[in-house]
Amino acid sequence: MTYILIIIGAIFVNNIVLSKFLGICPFLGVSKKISTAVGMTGAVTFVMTIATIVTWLLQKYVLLKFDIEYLQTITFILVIAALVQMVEIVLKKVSPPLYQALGIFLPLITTNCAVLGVAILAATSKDFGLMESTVFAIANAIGFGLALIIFSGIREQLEFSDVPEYMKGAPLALIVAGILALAFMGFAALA
Amino acid sequence: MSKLVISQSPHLHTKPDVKKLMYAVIIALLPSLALSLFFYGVGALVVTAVAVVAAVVFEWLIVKFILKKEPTIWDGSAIITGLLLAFNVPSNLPIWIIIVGALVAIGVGKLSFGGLGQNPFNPALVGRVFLLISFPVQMTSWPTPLVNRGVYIDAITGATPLGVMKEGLKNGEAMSSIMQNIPSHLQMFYGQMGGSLGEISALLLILGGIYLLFKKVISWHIPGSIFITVILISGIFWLMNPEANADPLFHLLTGGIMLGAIYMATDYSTSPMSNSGKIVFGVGIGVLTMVIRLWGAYPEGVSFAILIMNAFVPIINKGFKPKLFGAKK
Amino acid sequence: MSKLKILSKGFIKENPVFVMLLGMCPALGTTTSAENGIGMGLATLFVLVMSNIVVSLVKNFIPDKVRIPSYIVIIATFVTIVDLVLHAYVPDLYKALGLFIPLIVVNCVVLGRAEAFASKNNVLDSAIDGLGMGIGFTFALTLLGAVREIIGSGRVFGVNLHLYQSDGMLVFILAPGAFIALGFIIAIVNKLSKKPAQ
Amino acid sequence: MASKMKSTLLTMSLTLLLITGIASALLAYVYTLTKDPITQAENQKKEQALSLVLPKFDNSPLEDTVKIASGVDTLICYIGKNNNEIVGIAVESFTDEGFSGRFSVMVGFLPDGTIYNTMILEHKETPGLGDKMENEKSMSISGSDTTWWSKQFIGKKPEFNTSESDGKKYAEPINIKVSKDGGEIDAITAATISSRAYCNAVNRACATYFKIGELKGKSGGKAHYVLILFLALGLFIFIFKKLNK
Amino acid sequence: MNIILLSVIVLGAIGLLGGVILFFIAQKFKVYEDPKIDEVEGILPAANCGGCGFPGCRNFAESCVKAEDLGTLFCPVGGNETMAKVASILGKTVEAKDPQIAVIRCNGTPEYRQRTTDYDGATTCAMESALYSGHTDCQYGCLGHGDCVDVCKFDAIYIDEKTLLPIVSPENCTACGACVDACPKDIIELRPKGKKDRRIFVSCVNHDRGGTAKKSCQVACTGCKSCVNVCKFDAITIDNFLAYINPVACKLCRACVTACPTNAIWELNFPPRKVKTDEPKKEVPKKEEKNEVKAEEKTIDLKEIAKDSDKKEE
Amino acid sequence: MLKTFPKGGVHPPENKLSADKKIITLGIPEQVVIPLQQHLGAPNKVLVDKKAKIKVGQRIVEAGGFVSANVHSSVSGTVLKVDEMLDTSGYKKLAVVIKVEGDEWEPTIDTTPDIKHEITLSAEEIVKKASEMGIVGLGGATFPTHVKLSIPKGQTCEFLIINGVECEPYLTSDHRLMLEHGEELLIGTKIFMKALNVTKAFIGIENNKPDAIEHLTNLASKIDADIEIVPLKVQYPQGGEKQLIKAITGREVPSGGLPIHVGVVVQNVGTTYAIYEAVQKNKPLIDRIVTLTGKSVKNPGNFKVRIGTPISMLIEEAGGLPEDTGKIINGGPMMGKAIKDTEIPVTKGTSGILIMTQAESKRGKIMPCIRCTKCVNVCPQGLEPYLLMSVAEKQMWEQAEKEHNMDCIECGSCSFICPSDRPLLDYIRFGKQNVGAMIRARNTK
Ligand SMILES: Cc1cc2nc3c(=O)[nH]c(=O)nc-3n(C[C@H](O)[C@H](O)[C@H](O)COP(=O)(O)O)c2cc1C
Ligand SMILES: Cc1cc2nc3c(=O)[nH]c(=O)nc-3n(C[C@H](O)[C@H](O)[C@H](O)COP(=O)(O)O)c2cc1C
Ligand SMILES: Cc1cc2nc3c(=O)[nH]c(=O)nc-3n(C[C@H](O)[C@H](O)[C@H](O)COP(=O)(O)O)c2cc1C
Ligand SMILES: Cc1cc2nc3c(=O)[nH]c(=O)nc-3n(C[C@H](O)[C@H](O)[C@H](O)CO)c2cc1C
Ligand code: SF4
Ligand code: SF4
Ligand code: SF4
Ligand code: SF4
Ligand code: FES
Repeated sequence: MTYILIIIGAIFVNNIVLSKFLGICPFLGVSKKISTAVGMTGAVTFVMTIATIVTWLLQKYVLLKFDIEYLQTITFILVIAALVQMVEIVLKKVSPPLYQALGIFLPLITTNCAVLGVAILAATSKDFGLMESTVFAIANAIGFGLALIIFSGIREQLEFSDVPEYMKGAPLALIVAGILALAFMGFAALA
Repeated sequence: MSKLVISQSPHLHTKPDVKKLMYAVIIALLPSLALSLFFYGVGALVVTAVAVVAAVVFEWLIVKFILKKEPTIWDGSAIITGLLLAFNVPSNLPIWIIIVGALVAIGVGKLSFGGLGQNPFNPALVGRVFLLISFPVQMTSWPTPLVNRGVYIDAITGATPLGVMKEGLKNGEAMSSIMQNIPSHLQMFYGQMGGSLGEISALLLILGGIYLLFKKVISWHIPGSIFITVILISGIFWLMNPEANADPLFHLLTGGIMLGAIYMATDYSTSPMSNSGKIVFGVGIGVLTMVIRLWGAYPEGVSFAILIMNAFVPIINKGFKPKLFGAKK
Repeated sequence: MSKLKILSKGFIKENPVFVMLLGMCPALGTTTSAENGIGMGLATLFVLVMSNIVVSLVKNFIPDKVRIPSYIVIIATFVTIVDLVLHAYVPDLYKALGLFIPLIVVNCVVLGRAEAFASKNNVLDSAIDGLGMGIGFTFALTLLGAVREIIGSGRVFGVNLHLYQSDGMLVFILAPGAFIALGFIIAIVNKLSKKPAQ
Repeated sequence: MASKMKSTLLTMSLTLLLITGIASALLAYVYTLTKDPITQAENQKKEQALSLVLPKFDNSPLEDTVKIASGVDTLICYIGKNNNEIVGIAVESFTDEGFSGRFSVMVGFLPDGTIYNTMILEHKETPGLGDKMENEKSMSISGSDTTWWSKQFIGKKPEFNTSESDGKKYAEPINIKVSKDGGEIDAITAATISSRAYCNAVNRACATYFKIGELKGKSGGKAHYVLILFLALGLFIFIFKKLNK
Repeated sequence: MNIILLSVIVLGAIGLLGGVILFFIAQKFKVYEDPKIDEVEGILPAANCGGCGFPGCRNFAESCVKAEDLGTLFCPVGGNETMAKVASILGKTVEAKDPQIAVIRCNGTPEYRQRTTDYDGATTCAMESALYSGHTDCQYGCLGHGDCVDVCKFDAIYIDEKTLLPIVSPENCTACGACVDACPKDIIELRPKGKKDRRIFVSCVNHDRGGTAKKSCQVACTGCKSCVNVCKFDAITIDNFLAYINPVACKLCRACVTACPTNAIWELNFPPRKVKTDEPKKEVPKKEEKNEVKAEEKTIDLKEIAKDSDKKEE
Repeated sequence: MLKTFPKGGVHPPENKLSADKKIITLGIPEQVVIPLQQHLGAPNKVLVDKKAKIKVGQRIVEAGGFVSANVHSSVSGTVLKVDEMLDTSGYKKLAVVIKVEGDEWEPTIDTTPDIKHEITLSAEEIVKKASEMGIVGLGGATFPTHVKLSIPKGQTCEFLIINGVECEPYLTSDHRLMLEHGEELLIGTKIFMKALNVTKAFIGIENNKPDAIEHLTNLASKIDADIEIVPLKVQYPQGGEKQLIKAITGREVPSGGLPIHVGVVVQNVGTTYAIYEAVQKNKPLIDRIVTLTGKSVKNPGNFKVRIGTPISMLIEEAGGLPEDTGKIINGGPMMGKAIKDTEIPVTKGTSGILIMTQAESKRGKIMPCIRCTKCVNVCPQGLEPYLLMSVAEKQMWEQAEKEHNMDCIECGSCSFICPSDRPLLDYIRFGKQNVGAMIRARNTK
């Protein structure tokens, strides 16, 4: 598998949010402003990449070695939780503005299924070595970011429009996501 | 003397209102519609009529009974949505599917967002792509022009030139042999080929486009940049290997490029505000269309390309502003 | 709060999917049919109840800083149990739910309830809360699954309703339909739940 | 101290240790309980497939396998026997040319090389489109009813055009192709991609199957030997399992 | 058994490792934050209304913790109770402040104040007043588009349909002052709630000379000094043809209310007077010419409406 | 190709109904109301008391600072009162009310009709004169002219541009002035050139006034100064000074900058005539030319009016207030201000009075923005009006500032063109006020 295919596949064809349904909570929650969306993308990229690398190593050198693959879920999530908390602590110190902007959503990365989902997908894929997994993780993070940023742009614009009362917020966000998913189906079979 | 009115300047306003702009678009589309009626017969008539009526009726019902606002059907935008939806489907599409398409276009694509001008995605295309993915069989069987004009659903069908090409290339055929199964460029130019009922005649669509340009309803930026991008990309591939790639003119004349570029990418609500933004938007549509045509699963990608670029419009609007007078360099 | 209230609030008023917008991923990803919806709902319900019980049991012994990791381990344990059991005894459902079973771990509903309710209430209330939320979640998933299945293929729970002559509206089985269907369901829930207040 | 533990290094690590310890112990216990049912469940589908694509057999082909390399791929072949006589060989084949993702098919051959039957093991094609080639509903795998699609393959005998085989990964039979490509198989409407992919997987199986034939021809005795060995092994395992229960 | 042991060891090791690493990172990247900030923030009403003059409750909490003394800091929403709690956390003292409430100082209903032009523009007070003095001849009066209503976070103010003037509901108003800032005509004032919620104030801000004022609005304060003359407590001053009642000096004797010839002075929450019991609190403008009788009749309903709304306030 | 500014602009129907009506000198009213503040800048001090007797041209209000302007009495008579009177701002402001008695002028003023060609005053004296005589810009902004003539240190003026564009529909006062007082105008131009120490001046005139272009070109050729008449394309807002400078010199006044930053000073033709009168005839700014027009007006025309004359008198002169009047506008239809009452006085800034019928005064129904980009395309300042409006509606002032709403010149092209009849400029103004206040608060901090 070439890296290009992994990248195109993860970003466009099987976009993690729009076609795999992972990470919907932050997608709906942190997408009201472009600036926070960008911050969130950064945080997710960071956590997702490191988490995938660590869990891949864990899977290969511990779980598979001792034949205790069934502990996958629990070890992976532990690793991710610890990572997120680390990022949170470090960010609070290093960049307080970013910390404030991401606010409650940093801990939410723990409960962002995208991170765990990608880690599991990468670790269980037969064709992925460490390098492929890393690329896969980054590409998925970019796919997540792309969806999130496009989406936040649309939501910022919708702020100015006269949306029907009951459609405000989540319903409309979901419909926009639906139409986006519809549009992204055009990429079918590209990779 | 009654009470004086006090309001802010300016105290003058232009005549052309929203309605006039919309009706100009409808007028520009009429020649193409007439040609479709000639080529496809009753099918085109039924499909267009159903789409337009359904779009207008849904708009009226939803605005009146669900949104509880003043009905807005006479501004003409729903008519355009219906018309363009019809233009984007084969002329043998069953009535109930068209009605579903109109409901999705108006209900999901437009009124969910608050109606005229608020929708980020082109309603007609939302309806069209929704149908394409829901009913791939019905949406991809194209009646052959000039045959069986009296028949609606059971018209004889064939493939579009793009479909023939994609199929042929997949089987490793050479371009020159594929071209024998495809109408000549001249036929494609005036519109005798398989396809959605309104997209076939480049000639009439361009004429309508010139009318709109002349009336200042649209500007050249979006269609122009789409055409140039498509020509450039297809040209490069064609020059590299003319046996495995179609020529630029073929790409320009087939499929929905003309309809999409002139009438759908230019939709006000869903395109960027600045001229530079419009050009970026057009280039994006051109590139995505060609990517899907060359490598994707679908033979044609204009609809998807426009929808995807619609999604980028708010970001384009942020990044590409008109040049500020006296901007500091 | 009466036990009944704790139990019933998750159904509509604080429905995790429709109102609190939590656990959207499984809600969208596993509801290609009503059956799958129920399956996912029940799996989550089990995890919710069990983890709520355990969290409220051990809440006092856990230092604050490792609260979240500890809760996650507890939840992950139950998720893995569900995973193993489904794999062993209901392999078809296991296949259909796929990745989303391990992802129950990160379902915001589960951790959310552990954090917001179980870590502050007694065991019985926590169990009831988990049950209520779980039922609400299951209800939401089943409803969404049923809607998608009916519109998408004209069937529900494997019964052909003969809505369509041939195929249904494929979109609803696919990703875009999931989003759109859930969007409209939430809009309707909004409308219904806000009416009496006015 | 009354309600909450203080966060010190000691309490923190101790709590985590304790919780993970208990959790893992519990899990390991559940795992041991479910281990066998899981393998059984895993094999169930293959067993079903084998009984569909092979004529009646009395051995356990799951334990009676050979791995055959054909071109770049190595496929597993399951050997079905009745009264110790080979009644058919099932090849577990796959393709990556489906609409989305990998797509694996079990193809059963009679000893004379005609296809006995085919069955999909796993696919990710679009529900409602690509999955029509499977039985009406993807979930219920009841071996009996076969769709018109897979019926098309029954009794086909792959015909090779030997001159064309070079340059490809494996030799492609010329008749097992969708009619659009000049073969004898009618594609499913609007799912030509999936139909092609299916044919592709079957083709790969054919190529592999005929490799077995070649092997046989070259060193038949040894192969026989191997087969007997496998048989013995299978029997051994079978008895062992029975006893264990 | 083996697998159980193995699992315990592996997972335990991961857990332990994670815990230790986290602990050290937490130590290394520690950010000191006064825990009192969180404590104070917890007490505050979390309305984030800005009534205290800070962008949000947390900022206010920070300043409270930093401040030497709490003299200048006050959360109008939480009131004295909250400030007392804040003070006790911080070990500081606060003085109790008189609870305040917003009052509307315009009395000009459409009947008293004719519309003289048609305003055709955005229906916000700020935009109308930026364009011109307003659609009546009183350039000080309420424009009635409800900018004050829009900014109130507590649903404490609404526009009465008949009088087209805003009304404050005392049970909701927190005296955050948002409406005071929002009103382009400076009509709204924060005044002490008064004993038993009783308040007397001049419901007009018209600075025009008496005649001009009266011409533009029948119930305008003309600066005639009648009230000053009857007030025994020197609570009323007149500046620029407009009377102002100092709420501290005012002893709520109500003498001025009856003395005002244009009924510009309002009393709220008083029991009905003995003499003119059921009559509304003020007479209709007395010095009207005969042909204005119709207006008087209308006036009476209006008074009742005004009274009703007073009741609503209670 | 005629010169014009590069981007945006509209072309509303010109309706120059009074273009060939000669300037008529209007009689003196019985009472005048002279507002204290008739300029942009610091507030003034009154110099006269109630009952004071005054002459025409007597200074009655003193400038309250450097950026401020004196006001002189336009009539002779007795001061009735100094009181708050409604003026064109729509608010009551302090004004001197004078009862007219006779027409007795200050003796220093040269009231003869002769044209005085020789410029005897030095540059400094000219500036001082402009300040003394209360000259302010008559092109609309009423900015004190002496301030504009005092070039700050470190900056030099290279060109003078006289603004004879008069791009507002209906208005013709500048047009008539150029035709009837061309000679004085050129002398005024020379005075400005002397004061600013420049050798090159342009007079920009829109191409819809070919008679004025021809007339002035003729006169200029006979004069010993480098004054070039530049015909310009008819395009609103050609008269906006930034647009005019760009059209004539190709220079772009930087965002937030002044014309002098590109070495240009712009003066209106009315101001130029006023400076001629001030410098050569010692006459303060006490009257001006006002166009009274409107489709329903019986005799639209151009009138020379004393400052302080009630508008009602002008209206009477033009045939009375039409029955179906819906709106009275002080100024042109694009930038003018609707007024509340016909008793409002003519001030230095009144270039025209436009009377609109009820049908014309109604604004269209506001529809949602259809994002047609017309407003963006017509904005001469390169702004995005639709966005500025939305941002102002949501009161997002920081973002409004970021979107450069302070660069809006309030030309109204956007509101004019909008097919959805959106009140774009209303909201942009609102935004400018708030952002302006925000900036001021920030600067004083
Ligand atoms: C959402 C979606 C899913 C699709 N899934 C499949 C599929 O599973 N299998 C397939 O062969 N083609 C699939 N297609 C591809 C189209 O149906 C394509 O037009 C078709 O394969 C071409 O076949 P035809 O030549 O029979 O029309 C899918 C298309 C869409 C839009
Ligand atoms: C705040 C302010 C300061 C100004 N300062 C100067 C100045 O220092 N020098 C100058 O020549 N003009 C100055 N001007 C005048 C402007 O250049 C311009 O001529 C005036 O605002 C009228 O232009 P308008 O009618 O296009 O708005 C100033 C204007 C304003 C509003
Ligand atoms: C949109 C707009 C249009 C203007 N049109 C004219 C005009 O037609 N004629 C004119 O003399 N000034 C016009 N002005 C005023 C000029 O910008 C500038 O203030 C004036 O020419 C400076 O001269 P003054 O100080 O003598 O008034 C306009 C201003 C704006 C903002
Ligand atoms: C130039 C022009 C192009 C338009 N194109 C479309 C279109 O492609 N699809 C559509 O639904 N409506 C179109 N409309 C109508 C209208 O703008 C559309 O329904 C809006 O998106 C509704 O908000 C068009 C209108 C104009 C003026
Ligand atoms: S009425 Fe005014 S002071 Fe009272 S709460 Fe509302 S905004 Fe604040
Ligand atoms: S009180 Fe002020 S803000 Fe409120 S409606 Fe009246 S004018 Fe507007
Ligand atoms: S935004 Fe300002 S400068 Fe631009 S067109 Fe509108 S009024 Fe003119
Ligand atoms: S001109 Fe009007 S409708 Fe068009 S973009 Fe501007 S505001 Fe919107
Ligand atoms: S359920 Fe997926 S992110 Fe919340």
